[in-house]
Amino acid sequence: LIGRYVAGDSIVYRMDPRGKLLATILFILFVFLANNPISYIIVTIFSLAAVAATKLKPKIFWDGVKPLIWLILFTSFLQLFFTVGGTVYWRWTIFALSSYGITNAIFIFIRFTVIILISTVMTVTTKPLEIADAIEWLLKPLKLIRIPVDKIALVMSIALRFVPTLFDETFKIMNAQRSRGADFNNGGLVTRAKAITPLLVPLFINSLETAIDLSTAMESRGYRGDKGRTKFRVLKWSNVDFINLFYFVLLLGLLLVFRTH
Amino acid sequence: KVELRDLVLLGIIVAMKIILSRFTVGTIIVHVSLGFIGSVMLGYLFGPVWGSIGGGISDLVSSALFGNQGGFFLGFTLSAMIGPFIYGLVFYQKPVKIWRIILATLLVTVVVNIGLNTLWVHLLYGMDFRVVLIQRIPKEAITPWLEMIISYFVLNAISRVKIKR
Amino acid sequence: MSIKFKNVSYIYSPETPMAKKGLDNVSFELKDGSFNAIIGHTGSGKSTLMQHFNALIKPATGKIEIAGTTITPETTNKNLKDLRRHVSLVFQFPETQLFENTVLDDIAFGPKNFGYDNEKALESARYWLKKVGLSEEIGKRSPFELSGGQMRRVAIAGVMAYEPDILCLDEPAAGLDPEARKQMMALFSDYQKDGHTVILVTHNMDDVAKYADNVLVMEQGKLIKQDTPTEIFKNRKWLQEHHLEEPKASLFAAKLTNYKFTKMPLNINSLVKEIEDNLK
Amino acid sequence: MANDNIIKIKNVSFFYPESDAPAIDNISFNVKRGSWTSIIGHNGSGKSTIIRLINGLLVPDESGSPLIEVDGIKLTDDTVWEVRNRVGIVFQNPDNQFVGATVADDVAFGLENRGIPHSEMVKIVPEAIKAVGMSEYANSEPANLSGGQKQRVAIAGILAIKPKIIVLDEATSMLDPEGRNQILSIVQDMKDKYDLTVISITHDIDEANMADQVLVMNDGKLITQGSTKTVFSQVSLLKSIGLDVPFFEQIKEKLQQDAIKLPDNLDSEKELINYLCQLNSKM
Repeated sequence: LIGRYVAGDSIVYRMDPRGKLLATILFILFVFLANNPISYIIVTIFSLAAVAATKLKPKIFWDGVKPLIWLILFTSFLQLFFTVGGTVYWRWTIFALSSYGITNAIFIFIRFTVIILISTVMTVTTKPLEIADAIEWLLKPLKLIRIPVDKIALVMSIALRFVPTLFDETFKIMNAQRSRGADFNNGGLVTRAKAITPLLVPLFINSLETAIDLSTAMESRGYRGDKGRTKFRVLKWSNVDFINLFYFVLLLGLLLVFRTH
Repeated sequence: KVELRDLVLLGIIVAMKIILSRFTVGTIIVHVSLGFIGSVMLGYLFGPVWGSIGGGISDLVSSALFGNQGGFFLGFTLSAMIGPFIYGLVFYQKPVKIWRIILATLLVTVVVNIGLNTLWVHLLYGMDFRVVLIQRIPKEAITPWLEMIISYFVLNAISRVKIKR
Repeated sequence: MSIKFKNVSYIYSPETPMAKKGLDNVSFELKDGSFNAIIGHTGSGKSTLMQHFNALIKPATGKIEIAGTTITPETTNKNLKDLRRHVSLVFQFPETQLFENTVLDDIAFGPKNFGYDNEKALESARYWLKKVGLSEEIGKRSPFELSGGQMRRVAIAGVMAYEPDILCLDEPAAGLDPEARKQMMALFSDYQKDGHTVILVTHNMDDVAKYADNVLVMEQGKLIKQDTPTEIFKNRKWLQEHHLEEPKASLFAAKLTNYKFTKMPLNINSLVKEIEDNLK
Repeated sequence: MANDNIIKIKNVSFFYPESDAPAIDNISFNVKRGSWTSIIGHNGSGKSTIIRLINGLLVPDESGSPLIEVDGIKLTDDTVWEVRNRVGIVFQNPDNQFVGATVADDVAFGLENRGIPHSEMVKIVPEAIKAVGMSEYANSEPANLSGGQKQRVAIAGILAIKPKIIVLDEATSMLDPEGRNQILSIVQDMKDKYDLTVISITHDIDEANMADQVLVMNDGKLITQGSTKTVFSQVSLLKSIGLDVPFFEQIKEKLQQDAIKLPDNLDSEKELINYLCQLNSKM
């Protein structure tokens, strides 16, 4: 309905969301380390292996890359002319086409693609709810510096809960205003900017009412803050998660060995 | 008591920001994602502190739902926090004035959209800073003006809504 | 200039695993100036059907002729204003669509969009404010200060204020108390008698029996029956097979096992009269 | 037992801060343990306010020394959570009371708030979901449920905390007839099974007719109360404040207007039908 999660069954699906989130964040940081052809090949192999481990159709990943492909190509192309070094094939004022430029453009293309692939692996194999649980867990250390993590978690779960509901509401209000002759697609810029109000005010009022109703319902169901609360949903580490983390330690090791120092 | 209601409202406004960011307004040449309205509302309603927390949560939740362009890179989360922070500093508990709208929008454009976001892309993908700037500047030269107009209508509309009950 | 649906189908989320037929080869014709009811279960396609009337949803296949416009799968979102001026929709719980500073401005929003000048739009707004049973004083207030029932009236006035030829309503009286419900239904009935076409999506069979002269029954995206209320409610077995409710009067009549009814009573007055005839 | 009133309300009034007229105007009534009470009245008559006073979401005016007692506990700041343990409310809007991300999560919400250990929750939650016939939806998200199903989940969430009183605050008004009937039959079953006390706030006359006791509200005042028979036979009073009366009462009224004599003791649709059938066979 909303979101990128695709139902499936493979080792990646069975992993704990915390392990997957941690791995995704680490991977993005590790990619910073890649700086020569061998290290970029390692990174590419690792991310393709992760894609393969999901046992999902390649199309799902292609759908993740597709909307950005022109941006990636265009950016890589521009990059061609901004790197100077190695053999220079062509030069005009500040622009130059050099061998460094070409490798650099290819590196950027790879970075873009692997980062998108890895985050796609995360979002298609993990329910948003599980990702939110994992984020909450990652934020926990912030409690030490007195950041209200439990409140942040509450806000996060309510946001996640209400995205689909508000999405339907948005379309309903849009259609109601269209029926009354509102036009969201025509007219000058100011007219279009103004056309936001008939959509936004009802959404806002609706949000206020929902907040009142929901907080009333929560209180009458005994909610009194996070103190003394237990949790129904629990996450469990298992062997696959250790394998998963080991896999990323291996990646780190290989990158450290093979990158140019 | 009031606190719970405010937290719930914060969650719902964050959800609204995520939905708004899926819509754009404008013509083919100039268009702007409506997500910024969410940041304006967060700042206006909750101030710089809770507004920026809401902004950060909106980035995390929308990453959880859709995966983001930048993957799970905390730089963009920080960007998502600074926007509502600036709007919060300028708008929170103050009357809606045109100069405030111009000031806040320009600040967000320069600091977040041009400054931080260019920096993140530079860091994340290893691209030349100038390349990223060249791509961004044309868009960032036009959209703030459209955002100002929209912010004006939106802030006027929500500031006159009195919460009943 | 009747309303014609020819083999209209609609598919939700096409080309995905969740694809679902919203409408399945629906064809029918509605007469001008008639009062039509669309009944069926939640999820039967009633609301999907309704949104086709003013092209908020376009058919996947088939053709719709309505108010001088032809809607086909190729119809684009441009130039639909004229259609929507003549055919208007009131969604369930329409009070959620209010947004203006004052009640009067909100009612005038539609008329202004459809080309009324300011003066005329406000004049029409004042007229319909009164028609829906609200006082002039309320016109100056913020719609968000009103009670739920009053907000509902304002929202409905906002659609009637440009007098669409065809008025489609999705459960307009849901959640209202009985008195308000009666007034609301009487308003639509009067509107039809003034020469407009009314299309009512509802679960309330008493309203169907009382007001409609034509009933469409939807089930799983298909139109399974179109007839007068008398004919529809005559066949108790068929209704039960399709899990449809009956008007209170005919339900009551059915329990009077040793009574003979010349005609199935659909409202309380004819029920009482039939009982008295039996007792004579 | 003399003290068999599970709820006692005495001299309770309430003003909303910004309004000048009281939302609740000096109300007193009792609710018997294990009974079904309906509160009827048009929109804005104060029905929902009463419920919010009973579980301490609102606090009554000091003047007139009000008393609210639930299951023998006098409602004060200190006892409000104890009272809430005993009262479960199903609210009007199905979407706006669904807190959890899935059905099971939502049902667990009340248990989590009370610090129930995980090992117990995993037993209680499926049971409660099963009781409302939602087992196959245990992991569904609210966006994929109908309004009626969401309200069933709300009931499951209440059953999980084993309350003494279940309140339907216009809980069926946004549902279609099918959803409404399901909710009412579930509540009726649960009431019998767990000896619950039910309070239903409604303007659906058939729902009100399920009650042992009916309270009629108008402009914050309790204008009449009693059995369904005593209340619904006051046809003209109810009509004057814009309320419906059960269909069989309407038929009775019309038959009597047409000079057909009916005995006084026809208190239900069934009795009226039986009488009318007899009447016809005699002739």
